Amino acid sequence: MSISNLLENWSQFRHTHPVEDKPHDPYKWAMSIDLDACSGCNACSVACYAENNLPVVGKEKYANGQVMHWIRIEHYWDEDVGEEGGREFPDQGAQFLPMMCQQCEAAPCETVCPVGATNHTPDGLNSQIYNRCIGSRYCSANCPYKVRYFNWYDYPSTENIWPAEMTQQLNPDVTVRGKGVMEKCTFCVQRLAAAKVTAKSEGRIVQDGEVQTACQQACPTSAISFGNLVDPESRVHKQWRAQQVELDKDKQAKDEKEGGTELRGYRILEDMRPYPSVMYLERVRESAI
Amino acid sequence: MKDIREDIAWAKINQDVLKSLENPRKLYWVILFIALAMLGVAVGCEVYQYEVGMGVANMDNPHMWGLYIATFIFWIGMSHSGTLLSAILHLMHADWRKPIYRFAEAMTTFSLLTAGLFVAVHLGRVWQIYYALPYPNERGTWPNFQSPLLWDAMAIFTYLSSSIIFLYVGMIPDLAICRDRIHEGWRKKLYTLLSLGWEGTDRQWRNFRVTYLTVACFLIPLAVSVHSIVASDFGMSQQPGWHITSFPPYFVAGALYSGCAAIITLFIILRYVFRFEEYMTLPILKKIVRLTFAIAMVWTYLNAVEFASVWYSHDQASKDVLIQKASGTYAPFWWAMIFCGSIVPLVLAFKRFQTNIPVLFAVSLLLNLGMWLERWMIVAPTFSHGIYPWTWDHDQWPSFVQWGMVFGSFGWFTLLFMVFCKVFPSVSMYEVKEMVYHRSQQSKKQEETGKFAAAGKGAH
Amino acid sequence: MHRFLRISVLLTGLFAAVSVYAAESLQTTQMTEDSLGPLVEQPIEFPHNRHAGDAGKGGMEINCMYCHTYARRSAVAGIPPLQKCIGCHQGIESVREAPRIKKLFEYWDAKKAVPWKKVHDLPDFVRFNHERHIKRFVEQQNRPFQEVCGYCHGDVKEMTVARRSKALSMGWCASCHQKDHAVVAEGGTQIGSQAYWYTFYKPEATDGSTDVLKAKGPNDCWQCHK
Amino acid sequence: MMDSGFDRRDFLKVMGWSGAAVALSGCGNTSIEDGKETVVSYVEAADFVIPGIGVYYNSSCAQCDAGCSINGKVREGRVLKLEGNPASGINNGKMCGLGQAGVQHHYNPDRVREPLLRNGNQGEAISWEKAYALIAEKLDGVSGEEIAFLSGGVSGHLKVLLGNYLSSFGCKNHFVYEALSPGVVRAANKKAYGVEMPRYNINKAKVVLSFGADFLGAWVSPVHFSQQYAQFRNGADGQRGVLIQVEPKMTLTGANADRWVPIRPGTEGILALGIINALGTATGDIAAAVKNYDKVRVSKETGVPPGQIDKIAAILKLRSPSLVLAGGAAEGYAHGSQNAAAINLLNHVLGNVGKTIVAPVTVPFPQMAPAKGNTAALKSLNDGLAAGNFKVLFNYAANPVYTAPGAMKFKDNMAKAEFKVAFTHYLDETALQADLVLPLDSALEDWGTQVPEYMTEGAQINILQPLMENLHPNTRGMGEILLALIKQRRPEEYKNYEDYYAYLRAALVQNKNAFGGHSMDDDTFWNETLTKGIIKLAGTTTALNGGTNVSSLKLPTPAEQDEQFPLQLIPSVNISLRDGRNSNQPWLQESPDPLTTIVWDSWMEIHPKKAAELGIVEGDIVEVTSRVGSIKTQAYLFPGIHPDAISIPIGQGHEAMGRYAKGYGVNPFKIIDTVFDRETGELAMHETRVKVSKTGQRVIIVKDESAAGAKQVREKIAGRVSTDNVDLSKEV
Repeated sequence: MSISNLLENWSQFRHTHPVEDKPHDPYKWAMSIDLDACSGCNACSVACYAENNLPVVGKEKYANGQVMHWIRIEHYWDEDVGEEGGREFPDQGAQFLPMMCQQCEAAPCETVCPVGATNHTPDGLNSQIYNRCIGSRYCSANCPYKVRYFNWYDYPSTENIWPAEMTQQLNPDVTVRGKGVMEKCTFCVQRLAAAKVTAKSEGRIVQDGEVQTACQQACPTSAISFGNLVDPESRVHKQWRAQQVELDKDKQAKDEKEGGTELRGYRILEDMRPYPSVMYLERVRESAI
Repeated sequence: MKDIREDIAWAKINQDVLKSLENPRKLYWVILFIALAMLGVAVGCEVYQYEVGMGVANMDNPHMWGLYIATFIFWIGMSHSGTLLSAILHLMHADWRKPIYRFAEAMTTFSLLTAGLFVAVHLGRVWQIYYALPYPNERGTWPNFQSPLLWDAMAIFTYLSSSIIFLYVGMIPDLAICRDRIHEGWRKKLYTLLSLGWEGTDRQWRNFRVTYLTVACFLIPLAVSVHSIVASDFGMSQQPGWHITSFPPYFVAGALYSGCAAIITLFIILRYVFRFEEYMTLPILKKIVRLTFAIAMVWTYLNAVEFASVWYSHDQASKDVLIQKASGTYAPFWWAMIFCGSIVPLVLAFKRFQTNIPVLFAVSLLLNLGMWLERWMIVAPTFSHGIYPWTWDHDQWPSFVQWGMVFGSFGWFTLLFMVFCKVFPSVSMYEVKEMVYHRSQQSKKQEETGKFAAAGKGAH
Repeated sequence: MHRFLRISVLLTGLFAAVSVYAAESLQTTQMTEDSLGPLVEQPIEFPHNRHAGDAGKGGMEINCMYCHTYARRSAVAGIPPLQKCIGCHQGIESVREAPRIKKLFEYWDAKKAVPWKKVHDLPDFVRFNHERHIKRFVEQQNRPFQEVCGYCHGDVKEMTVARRSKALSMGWCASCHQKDHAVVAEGGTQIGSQAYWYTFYKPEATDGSTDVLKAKGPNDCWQCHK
Repeated sequence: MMDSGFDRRDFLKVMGWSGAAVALSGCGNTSIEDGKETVVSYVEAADFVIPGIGVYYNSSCAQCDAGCSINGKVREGRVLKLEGNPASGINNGKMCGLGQAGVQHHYNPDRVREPLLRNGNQGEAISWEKAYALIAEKLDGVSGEEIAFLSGGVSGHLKVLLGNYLSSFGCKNHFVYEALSPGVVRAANKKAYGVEMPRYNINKAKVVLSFGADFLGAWVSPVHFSQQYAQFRNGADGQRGVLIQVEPKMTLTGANADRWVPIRPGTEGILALGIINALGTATGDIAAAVKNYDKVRVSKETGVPPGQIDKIAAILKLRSPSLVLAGGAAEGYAHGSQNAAAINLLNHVLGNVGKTIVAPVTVPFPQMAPAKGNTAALKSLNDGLAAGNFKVLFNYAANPVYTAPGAMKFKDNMAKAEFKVAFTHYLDETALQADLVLPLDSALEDWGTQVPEYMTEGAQINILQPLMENLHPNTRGMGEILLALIKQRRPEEYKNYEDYYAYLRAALVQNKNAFGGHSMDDDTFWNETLTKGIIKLAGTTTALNGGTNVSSLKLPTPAEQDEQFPLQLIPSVNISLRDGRNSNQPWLQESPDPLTTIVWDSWMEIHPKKAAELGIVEGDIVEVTSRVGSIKTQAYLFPGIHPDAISIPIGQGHEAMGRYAKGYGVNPFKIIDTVFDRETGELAMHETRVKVSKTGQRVIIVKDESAAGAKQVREKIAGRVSTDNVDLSKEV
């Protein structure tokens, strides 16, 4: 807390995204989600409720759009299904998409928070500090994905959300949020922290597969991969490289190529330049049938 | 017609204005009580919201902001006209402002106070509001200076304090008059305290003029910047319908617009209630009306600029929001805004309506409604129809808590204003005197030059 | 007019200077200042001074880690299980009849855990990790336990029941995290390669002459708040 | 990891005074506090118990019958989260949402906590001794034939004990009832392959043609199949597997298919024969049987375009091996067995038997093999009750008052039994009708063994063990209760077993050689077993030996349009709520249905075209009337359904079962016709015909889907690419 410290730390907090000259080292947590494997079963979402003390808001509040799922499964129909002159049936199925905080490298939410309750960590995560939050909700207003969830009510004290018995299930490593604060997917930061502590005490960095997010761990089709993008041995690193998706680009070189690409990795709303840390792999559909 | 009669006696001015400080009529109490009741509604809503959580306001994901922010902009906008009248016109030596600037400046201060409350009401954890203040603390943390919201807080706070200073400084000679004319009670003490030993010496007048001018100069950039910063709350985000470079001038124009409309409303009310016909004359009203008309046209133009720049851009999301505004669930409100903001002011173009008090009263109320709707139509449709289609939600309406708070804010404003009018002179006595003096001097001069000219003619 | 301007400029300048001074100076005061917490009444008035105190003052110089054994293995320091107290005390006949020991055995006979009160109770959204601090300062820097523990817990060996004596505020924590600490000191254990430090700041050999690697503590919010 | 089971129980204790207070005060305690809270401390602690660090125990999931193994995280004596046990061949460390919600079954605030004895309309808490005595008293003088025991699927030692208990008074009336069971498919498989449930190698197939088998959602062993599905998509040799789903209402599997083929309800068998015909590779009997099923006829009867039939036949011919599955949508008719037989025939014709359909392994202890639930059992029980044959009715893990078709009048018939005992976790609809309600331990507090019906390469016995101390002191495990009851009858035989734990340990340790514990002493074997949570066995393989007898294959031509009840009702199975036994777990209620994203309610799916005909828009409250009754629910326009069908999900509409289940949605079982499969006697779930009428009310549906109507509208959100434009071989 000093002026000089402020000026010094300013750049450290603000410019750890790779667009600037400060690459992440040794960790940059990232994810890749294979939509072809995702079956839309919701296991990830329930696992997230279990891991991160998410409140079940009930029908009335759900109706008001006040649900708190950090990871939601979206499903899309083709544009012409059910339209005038379009296909009568969705005969190529639905398209499922797990959507959670994309941990953007240049996160629109971070710059606008008046109190700096959401920051970029050196691991490339978009942190949300509950106790610092004053609830201006500017971050959510500015989030293109709308994956930030606000505590509209004081869920711990709301009837039937956590009856006495159910409080025993709450994960002690995750703060239970009171009313008036913003929250969102943390990439299970409590698990990352625990893994880093273990690794640090052994004098190494966290190895691939050593830490899993709750959604990844549950996913029955293993559609979600998570790991350290800096580590060349990690599955996520290999996947991103194979798909030629680069973290610090708002347009990938492969997309510029004539005749398109045979690679299916993409990031959502990439051209808005948030530099999201989640890569999706397009769903594949058989052309022979 | 003249802005003011040149032959009003100074003593009559004092008498007329001080009359407004006398014991109020019954109607005053009735209005005061209604205002209090309205405020009570808002307080009730806030207590409820504070206890239960922001959810009772019916906000949700994606409707993160609601009427609070819309009404906040409305009140901030309202404040601008006071500065326009008192500071900008002061510097431009438009002396017709003199009888009416005092209440306009009071309006500025009170609407800022109201707007500030909306910031607090909007916060999810208002009890932690001090986290947003940059002061040395035991946590060793600073607020985020990159956030437009923080600039906002700073700009409003600065503007509010400057406005209060400006209002107060401009009132000192009048307070001295009050002190001298009122002989007992708490008011005497109050005026004695506040008039700072004003004697009306030459030195005091000289210092007074310098101070007044300095604060006025200081206030103008503030007024412009405050609403530009409020505009940057929106313009600096990436949301469709907000991410528009013309937002700052658009907001400032809108602010002046709504402020002028509010001045017309209050002008008419004060003129009637305090019988200020001698000072708040129809020619002055006419000038304000014309000014309002001009600003209305500027606002309409900037609106058109905004639509055009969205329409001809490649930003499909912004276009969709615009289409949604015009044809979706918000369409009635949006078209009402266009009607109130751009069509209704056309009435003001006709000379015969420029001094027609009932028409003007109705028009000014409609303009204010239009400007409030404008703010709502900036905030809400963007949330309901954002970048990410999965979260579109066109059917989430503000709950009674939000409406109650908006409703109550008018009560709060009225309350402050009514109290102000009974405690402080709402027409600037010394400046009216100046005006009368200058005008009489001028007409004397004109008569003389007229005589001279006539004489000269005769000489030929 | 000039005088007026002069005064306002002067006032503004003065305000700015005071603010800067206040902001800058706070850091040093937080570092040294002791902030004594209230006396906490415990079910048994445990004499830390008898157990951990210097031999010269009648203490037994028991290592902190002997009882608070979880601290080096877990984020939580915990309280030793009752078993541990009894383990020693059933062999110590001399104080067997002392009222505190009698009370201790009452709990043991009832197989009831002693309801010790938390003394250093951080807010629930703060997650302090004992293990990391002990690894860092005891194992790597080879400092004595009592010094390392005492940094936050005060001079416990002089107390009976523990009493908070440091501010434990966020600024107080941060002020230490902002300091350069040697990565390894003489006699300390080198753990792993240097990659280990890169998490937050790469250690820098501060001045060429000493060649000692130094690093700051982490300063990212999620380190402690999650 | 642990010394012995008894010591371990101590460590399961919840430590500290209130674990709850520790976790919940989240944002309450906002500044330094001295001396307000109490520290979590122990009297005695094992070395591995460290405050702040989780301990993991392996056990088994009891949320459905798939038999996944779980790994429970326990902190300070409280179970926090369940993960999959990577050692299990069934779920390989993965978990579905339903399984995750197992902790909410355990911590559910609506669990029964005391034995309750009916006193008028009230339940009166009584002691266990009294309850046991009461059962003994009521059984006294009642003959074995007059006693009926209704249960859901049971397996393992519990089944052994239950069998012994029933035989102790000569009762043969054990009705094993599961509301949703592949009973018809089992029978058809038995005929076609010689086993009820062969092992399906989805991962080895290049084409999967599924007739309404929702294997990614709720069919047989979804977590296992999901993993196979992921491998199938990657392709064993680089060629991505193709999934074709034929069904009238899109299931989760259908939504993931390369081609979803809407078919006229009930004509699945015809299409299967049509495909055999189009393949043209069949010979002999089969060729003769399908010769009339030419494209034109099949297309006319099923509504599947001829081109589509050709395409399916072509790809099946081209890519081998394939796999054809018959599932819930095909079997739910009076001719369900015929449908399933026709579909299984396709596997024979394609030569898949032995390649993608292989012989299953079973546990070499037939007495522990699962008693498979079906719906035929419900019918015979109901008939018996209606006839007044049963004086005493026991009910365990089934809720027939809720799941029996309304026309069966099960509730009324149940009242004819004089003494009804319910072993239950919650006061569900059936328990409310009981005279004596005995509260059970949750699956996370109880001991037990499980033998899954569907197993992978190796056989396994799953171990259930407590992850924490009993949440409520007065609940007991089902095994514990059965042991106590059997001690009433045969005290001599069971006197050595102090409790069910001792029984289980003895039973397993006795056979340790069979479980691969030759070289270990008893304690080591037992500790190993508990540590692993699974006993893996070589198992015995039952060879496939079915036939392709087509003589009995008779598929009815689809019925003419029914004027009065023009629509077919499809009671759909929701991935998380299944048959409604887990509806009181709030995570599942709030977990949106993947296809409609509706939560906390029921709905009626109707095709937009049909809806436009009927003038129905989304949110209209409609009345769905069948011959036996009517229910009201909200309409949802869903393109993935045949226009001649509507669909209402099962699992909602509870009239009891606690705060999270009661009063949400409607129960389609209420209006299901009591039509049965002609061969197996299984309830034909899809045979109900209904009409839909508007009530004039309209609501806004509570769902996650937005006003954009599940369209991406502008930019690419969820991408999709055709196999022509992608090269999967380069992927990591």
